[in-house]
Amino acid sequence: MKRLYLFLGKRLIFVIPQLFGITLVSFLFLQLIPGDPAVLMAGPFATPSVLENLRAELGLDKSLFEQFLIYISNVLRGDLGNSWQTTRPVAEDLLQRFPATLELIVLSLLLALAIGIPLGRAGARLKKGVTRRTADYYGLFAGALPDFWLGLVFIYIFYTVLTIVPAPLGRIDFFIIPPPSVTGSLLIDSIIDLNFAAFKNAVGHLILPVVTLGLINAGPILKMTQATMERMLDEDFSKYGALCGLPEKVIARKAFRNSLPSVITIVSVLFGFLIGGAVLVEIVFSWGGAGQYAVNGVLNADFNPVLGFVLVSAVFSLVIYLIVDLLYFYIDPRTT
Amino acid sequence: MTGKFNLFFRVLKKRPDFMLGYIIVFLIIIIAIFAPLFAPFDPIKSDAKNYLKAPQWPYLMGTDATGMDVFSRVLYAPRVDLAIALLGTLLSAVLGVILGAIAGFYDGSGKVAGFGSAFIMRSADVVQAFPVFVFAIAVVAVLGQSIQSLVMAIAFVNAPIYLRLMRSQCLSIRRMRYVEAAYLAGTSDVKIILAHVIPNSIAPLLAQLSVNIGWAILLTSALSFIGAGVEAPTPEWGSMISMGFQNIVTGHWWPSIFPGLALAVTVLGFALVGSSIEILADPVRTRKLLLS
Amino acid sequence: MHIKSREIIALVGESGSGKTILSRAIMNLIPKPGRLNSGAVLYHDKNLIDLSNEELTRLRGNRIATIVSNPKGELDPLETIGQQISNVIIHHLRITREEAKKKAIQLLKDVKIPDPERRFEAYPHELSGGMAQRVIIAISLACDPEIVISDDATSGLDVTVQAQVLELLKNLVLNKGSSLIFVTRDLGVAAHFADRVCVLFNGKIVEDKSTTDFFKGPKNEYAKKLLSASKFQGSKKVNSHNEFSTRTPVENKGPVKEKLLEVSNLVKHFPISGSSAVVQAVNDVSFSLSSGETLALVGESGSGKTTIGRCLLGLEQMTSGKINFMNKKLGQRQSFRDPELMGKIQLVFQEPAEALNPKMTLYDIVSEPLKNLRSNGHNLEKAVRESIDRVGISESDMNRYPNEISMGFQQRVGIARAIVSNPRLIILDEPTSALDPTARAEIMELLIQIQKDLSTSYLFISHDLSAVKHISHKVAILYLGKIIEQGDADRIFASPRHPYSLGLLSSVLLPSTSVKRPTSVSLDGEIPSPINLPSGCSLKSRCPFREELCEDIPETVHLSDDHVVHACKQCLTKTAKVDIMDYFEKFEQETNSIQ
Amino acid sequence: MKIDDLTRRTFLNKSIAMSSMALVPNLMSQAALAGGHAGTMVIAAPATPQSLDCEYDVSLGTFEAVAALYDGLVEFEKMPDASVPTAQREDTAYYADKVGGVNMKGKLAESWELQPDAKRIVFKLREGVMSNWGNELTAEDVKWTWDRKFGLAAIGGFYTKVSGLSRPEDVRVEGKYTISFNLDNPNPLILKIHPNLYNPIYDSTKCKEVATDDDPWAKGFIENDSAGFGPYRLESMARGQQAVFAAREDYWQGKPAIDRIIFKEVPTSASRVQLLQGGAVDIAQYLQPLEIKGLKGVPNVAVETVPASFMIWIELNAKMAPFDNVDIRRAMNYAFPMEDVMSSVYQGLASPLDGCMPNIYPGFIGGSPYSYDPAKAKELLAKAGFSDGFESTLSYNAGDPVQEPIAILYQSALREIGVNLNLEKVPAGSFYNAVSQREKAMIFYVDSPWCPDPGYSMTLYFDSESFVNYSNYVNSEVDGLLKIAAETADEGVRLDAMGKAQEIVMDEAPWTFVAYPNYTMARNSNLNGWTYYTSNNIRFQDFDKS
Repeated sequence: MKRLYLFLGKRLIFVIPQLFGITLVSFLFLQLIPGDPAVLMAGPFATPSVLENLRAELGLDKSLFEQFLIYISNVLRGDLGNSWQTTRPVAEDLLQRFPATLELIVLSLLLALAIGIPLGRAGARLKKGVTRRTADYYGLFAGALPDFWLGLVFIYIFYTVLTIVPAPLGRIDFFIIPPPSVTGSLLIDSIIDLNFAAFKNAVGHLILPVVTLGLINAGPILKMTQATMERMLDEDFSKYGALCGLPEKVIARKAFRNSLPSVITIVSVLFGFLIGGAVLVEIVFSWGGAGQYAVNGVLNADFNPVLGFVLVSAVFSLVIYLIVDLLYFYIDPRTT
Repeated sequence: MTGKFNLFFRVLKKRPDFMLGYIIVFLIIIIAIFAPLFAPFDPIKSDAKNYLKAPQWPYLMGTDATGMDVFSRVLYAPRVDLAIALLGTLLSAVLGVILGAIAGFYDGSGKVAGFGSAFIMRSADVVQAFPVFVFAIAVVAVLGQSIQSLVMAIAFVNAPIYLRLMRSQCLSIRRMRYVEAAYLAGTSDVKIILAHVIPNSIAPLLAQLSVNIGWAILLTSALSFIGAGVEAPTPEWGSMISMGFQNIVTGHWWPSIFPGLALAVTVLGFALVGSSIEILADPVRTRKLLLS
Repeated sequence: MHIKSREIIALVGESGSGKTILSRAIMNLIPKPGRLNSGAVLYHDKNLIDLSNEELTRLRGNRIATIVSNPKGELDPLETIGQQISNVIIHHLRITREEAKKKAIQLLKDVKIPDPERRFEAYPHELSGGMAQRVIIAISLACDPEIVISDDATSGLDVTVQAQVLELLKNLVLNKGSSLIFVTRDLGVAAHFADRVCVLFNGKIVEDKSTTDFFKGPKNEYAKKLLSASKFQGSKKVNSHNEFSTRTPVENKGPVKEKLLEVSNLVKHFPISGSSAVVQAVNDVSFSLSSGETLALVGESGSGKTTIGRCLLGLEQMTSGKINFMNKKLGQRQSFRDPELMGKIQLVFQEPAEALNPKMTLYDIVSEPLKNLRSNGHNLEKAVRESIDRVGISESDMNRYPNEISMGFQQRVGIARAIVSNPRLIILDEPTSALDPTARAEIMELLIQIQKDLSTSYLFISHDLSAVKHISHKVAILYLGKIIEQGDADRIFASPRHPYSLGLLSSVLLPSTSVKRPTSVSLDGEIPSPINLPSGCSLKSRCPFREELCEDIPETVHLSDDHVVHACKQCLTKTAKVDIMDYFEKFEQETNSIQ
Repeated sequence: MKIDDLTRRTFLNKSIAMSSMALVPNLMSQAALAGGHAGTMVIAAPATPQSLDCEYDVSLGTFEAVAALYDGLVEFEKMPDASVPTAQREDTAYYADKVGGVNMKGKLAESWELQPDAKRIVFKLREGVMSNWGNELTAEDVKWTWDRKFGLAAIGGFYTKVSGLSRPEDVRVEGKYTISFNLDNPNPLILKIHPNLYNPIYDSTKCKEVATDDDPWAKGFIENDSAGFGPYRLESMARGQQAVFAAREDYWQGKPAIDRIIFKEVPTSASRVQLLQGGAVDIAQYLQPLEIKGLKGVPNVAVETVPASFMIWIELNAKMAPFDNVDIRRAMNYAFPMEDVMSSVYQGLASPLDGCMPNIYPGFIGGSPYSYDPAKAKELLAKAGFSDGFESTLSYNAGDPVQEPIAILYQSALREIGVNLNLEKVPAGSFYNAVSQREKAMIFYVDSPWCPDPGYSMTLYFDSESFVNYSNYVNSEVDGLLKIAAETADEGVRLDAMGKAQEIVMDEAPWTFVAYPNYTMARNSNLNGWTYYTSNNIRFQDFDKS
């Protein structure tokens, strides 16, 4: 147990400066984006004095450094500022949008794992045959497809032509009463609420985006599983297992266990990427997620949402990496 | 050298799909260069009388909402996409290799150089901690929407990949005995990097490069798709998909499906070439493939 | 080839001779894409080649077990060793996990792993190489197999540990009534442990004789060559190198004993990150070297010998101490940018492949040290050609790449690069230990010839005692970062005084059946971790002479002008009575008589 | 004044929109749904209001909300639309025989007296009108409303100026229910300005209650809540998602027919179409021409299209070469492929912009001198010394789906006369900013003057002092004519002057004239009562369901 605490402590010490660095860099970086928030906020009718007041209100008249200090001290109090576009506190906006993105990403990655791991395992164990070919080509094809386009193709086929899925318009039809928000995940919340109509509807909305992201992200998971496991099967301990007369199944299981750290790593990398990268699919399905919120912020010189998003997703990534490290820790006794 | 060519062809023979990859890449480049010869229409000439025509003669892939010929635009698009992706990736590789070599070579050395190395790595950490996509858009937003900005965005986003690759190469190569031998012979750091580190890192770099180009094409089109990329009506796959996005629910699928298809095929081509180089760069895997 | 029950045979051959393939063929487990084309492996009249996969799986590890080299890589890093032993037992014997655990602990006890109950829960990375090898042996004996194949099982271990493990293995196998096949390239192993020797060459068995007959004189040409190469390792009086026995440094033109290199009180500690403890790799080491002379640094892995070399070169920053070379200070990484020192010290490495840049031609590799010396083009080419010629590489090969030539030749290129800048000192860091016996003999010969021609000094770092005996004038034996005995080479080999030196020398497996290894002075266990050095005598846990409470503090004793030992008095009196001289001497005599 | 659909937070159309539906629980209460669709009207809008304070906010949806939450003093009489019999529209024609020349009826004001010199107007307020907070309407409320305009001097400043008020004291409380506006100079807009949605009356009792020293004009409150005398009250608002309005039982005209309005943000127009087709919403706002075309013939959906006060044009920046040359500006108009734009981009749902003010307003003089004529354009280029053409950049709003295709068609057409046009896409969020900075050579603009008056309309865009004059157009003669229109009560003189001004402007072409897009109502066919307003938004109280 002591080993675990030591390990966690060491990791956490690195987290704080990292978060600070990310915040500082994004803060400075965003200042470079042309566009005066005060002008945008006040609209074209604002007089200079109104603008000045607004700038003072927003702290824009202070030096960059002071602005940053103010921002940081606000962040420490949980205040991420307001978005001039939604005129709401960014923290509140993110609290609504992050669960939407997370629900999408988590389900997509689960699907990707469900496709990638068995195929990858099979691909690594087999030297020839249809499964092996499928595994080989799946990785290549999945990596080549633009996810936003695949989403459109799915919409065309399943919505426009076959009309078997709900319109690609967000997470739930809005004549359905959404369940009270507990976790932010519609699926979980509707189960808690025992609202099965909402559950069914949310599932219907999730299918296409989840399949889109799942199919594409299964590619890297498959590749990683296959490559690492193949390498592990080539390792001495696998050969030694054969020499000891252990059956192929047992050896494959050992090899897979030894590949797990790489598989976990790629999943965490995908997760980190998707927090912002799912935005394309979110756009296609009008998902209203966090990525969309941030991208919109960048395009419209609305900086607080972007900063807030970067910060929250950095924290998320760090949490994920921490979880990954813990998983390593439990899988691999060598970790210190 | 002939030995290498020989090996190359033997690998292609074993994996005909790699051959397909090279053919795709070759064709795309030819199409990009000679687009004016192949394209039946001016790619940015709108024809209000023939908007949203389904694929039919003479519009092989139909026309879009402003009556531009989708086929001609699909043919012209790699000019922009490939140029941006290639330039961006090359720039990121150059940037990454230089910084990575410094970071790797001086890692853990106590003095200024060691500090510089640590600084480079921490900067890379921060860049990579940004959500890739948001970061790329922010770069475009800072630099203004233009092809140069896209190139820079791709370069910035990818540079850490090369930096890390180069650094790990450097870390392992600088412990190689031949580098120590070079030290004893009084060879300078720069010469060691040039003569020993870089030549031995070329293969993995090349493999990374070819894989990355496909990825950079995807990123370019993704940025254009959300409107932070190439300006309309410049023919570019992502912006074509974006322009046709509105029409898909009303059943006009062709303005966005065809460019997406072209995009996918191109990226697939680069991916295939990339995996062939990945294999060729690794003698163990090459041998395994040839023996299988 | 055949093997009877309770027989021990040695399958001897150099790399590429097919010995491992043959050993795998016995189990019908040929690495892909190889295939067994024809032939039969008969086991109890069953042809293993014809058996189904399931039947084979049942045999493997059960009736026929294999012990492999690289024991740490062979164990699954994510499972405790107890689980791994149990798995094999459960799989073959179909008994409960509880019973399997009991049996596994017994096995661990059998292979002399201390505290087996606790070790049962250990992970492979927590074990030393020797321990891991014992675990592998335990696994192989788990199901009381009829045949045990040891595939180069001890080649990665230190000599002291190698001797222990082989001894243990032999005893265990004989106790269980199994047969044992040693697959090895070391004739010493064959000589000391096998009943019968089979020599493999190019995939064929070219000699198959009882061990005694074989060492008396093989028939086959290749076998002869192999034997003589191995013996050459063990003796210096083979061939015509007799002049070396005079031990006068060659071409010592300057004043006698001109000190070329002087190392005094060298200390190197590696801090352990996140802890105040340090690894005391080198602890107050002093020695000197004159031109034209060879000093050997000898010790087990972890004794600090390589670290000393690296400190000399400035590749590691020493913690304290002084290094003088040609009256200049050394020890900084930048030292060799000094034009006067540039190229004056060179290095030949253990792994020839790693020592050569795979992207450079042989010519470029060899010429690299000269490029910084700003020699003009013509001189440069001449010098390069000369040294390439000297190491026996033909000029037509100059434009080839390192991966196109054999390991032995790669090592020659390394040597050519080392001598091209006309160095005063070459550090030879285990230059032969990765090579096969024949290549090893050739390289040794080459090194001796070069020293004769160029009067270069050598600092020879090795744990290969027979090679050391062959080449060096002076020997320093290191244990846990300290020199415990140093002096004239012949004297130390003839009458070592430190208990450790005795143990070390006695563990060498000389390729002869007629000389008896003095096993009474063998060392127990393995080198302790240099982090927590035992107080007092650092050898007290392993000393063959130890008594219940050995708390004596060692001191430095000058036995003669050229023989210094760092040991406790009590030990010295005991070791004075032991004479292992005949082990090496008899071997030399025997070798000479054959010649 | 201006105010249109496309504002700073406009259609964040396709993609980059901030939609996130149904995340906040219980926005639609169980009751709303239990009541079924009969008592509820769901509107799919491109955006929910950013703020409810029209002093500052000009965002989409703000004025739907303002019109529902507040009432003004007066309103125009309605009449059936000439082309679409199912629709009503305001009667904005000039009536020489009526007070102020307009056909109006009272709203919060029961009656009014306008002095003939147009320097004073007195409103007599309705008695017993209650706000949603239960406070009775008095003259103080009107006074406070206008004092607020003076106090905050944002958009209200424009209104005080345009209606000729110089100081807060010009608005006087004459009795509990009587209020007067007193001007220094005659002002023809003195009555016409009051139906404007920018001039709703606030419940000053409530507002003063919530005002603080920092916020004397209750900005924070009005932004998020309402204190008015209108037919609905705000039930809830989640920006980016939806706003819910509930009908007021105690509304002075009686409870509106539809109990509850759900104003839902659906950023993608294609999505709004889908929702309407599926019956999930009753109204889908702001659809694209192709989508509107596709809706015709869909069962249960009714589509009505009427001429509107919208105008879209391209500002030709007269301060930047070569658009400082009037011939170049004319050439740009001759090179504009008007027919192609009408047929392919607008699908016939617009008419060519053949004037410089809305063609449905009184005083409009039609007849553009321009038509697509590349030869003439080339000739004019040569005359201006640009026979080899030139290069310029056209900026367009990423959020407005028609601008990109128009730009592309224009680009193609211009290439034929040797003009190389680059296109620059400006994010919806900063588009207004780009326009108002007046530093783009060519930029699209969409607007509609909200007062059906030629003087008002023309002043906005062509007065050299006007802050909405985004093309930097300066013509002293036009300035003079506009001054006449602003300060004369004599409608005849005004119309003459404005006719002249229109002729000059058309000739000097400060814009590339594009289109009058129609206003289209796409609704569930069981929804009745739609009225077109020149403010181009819907008023919930007009509707009922059959």
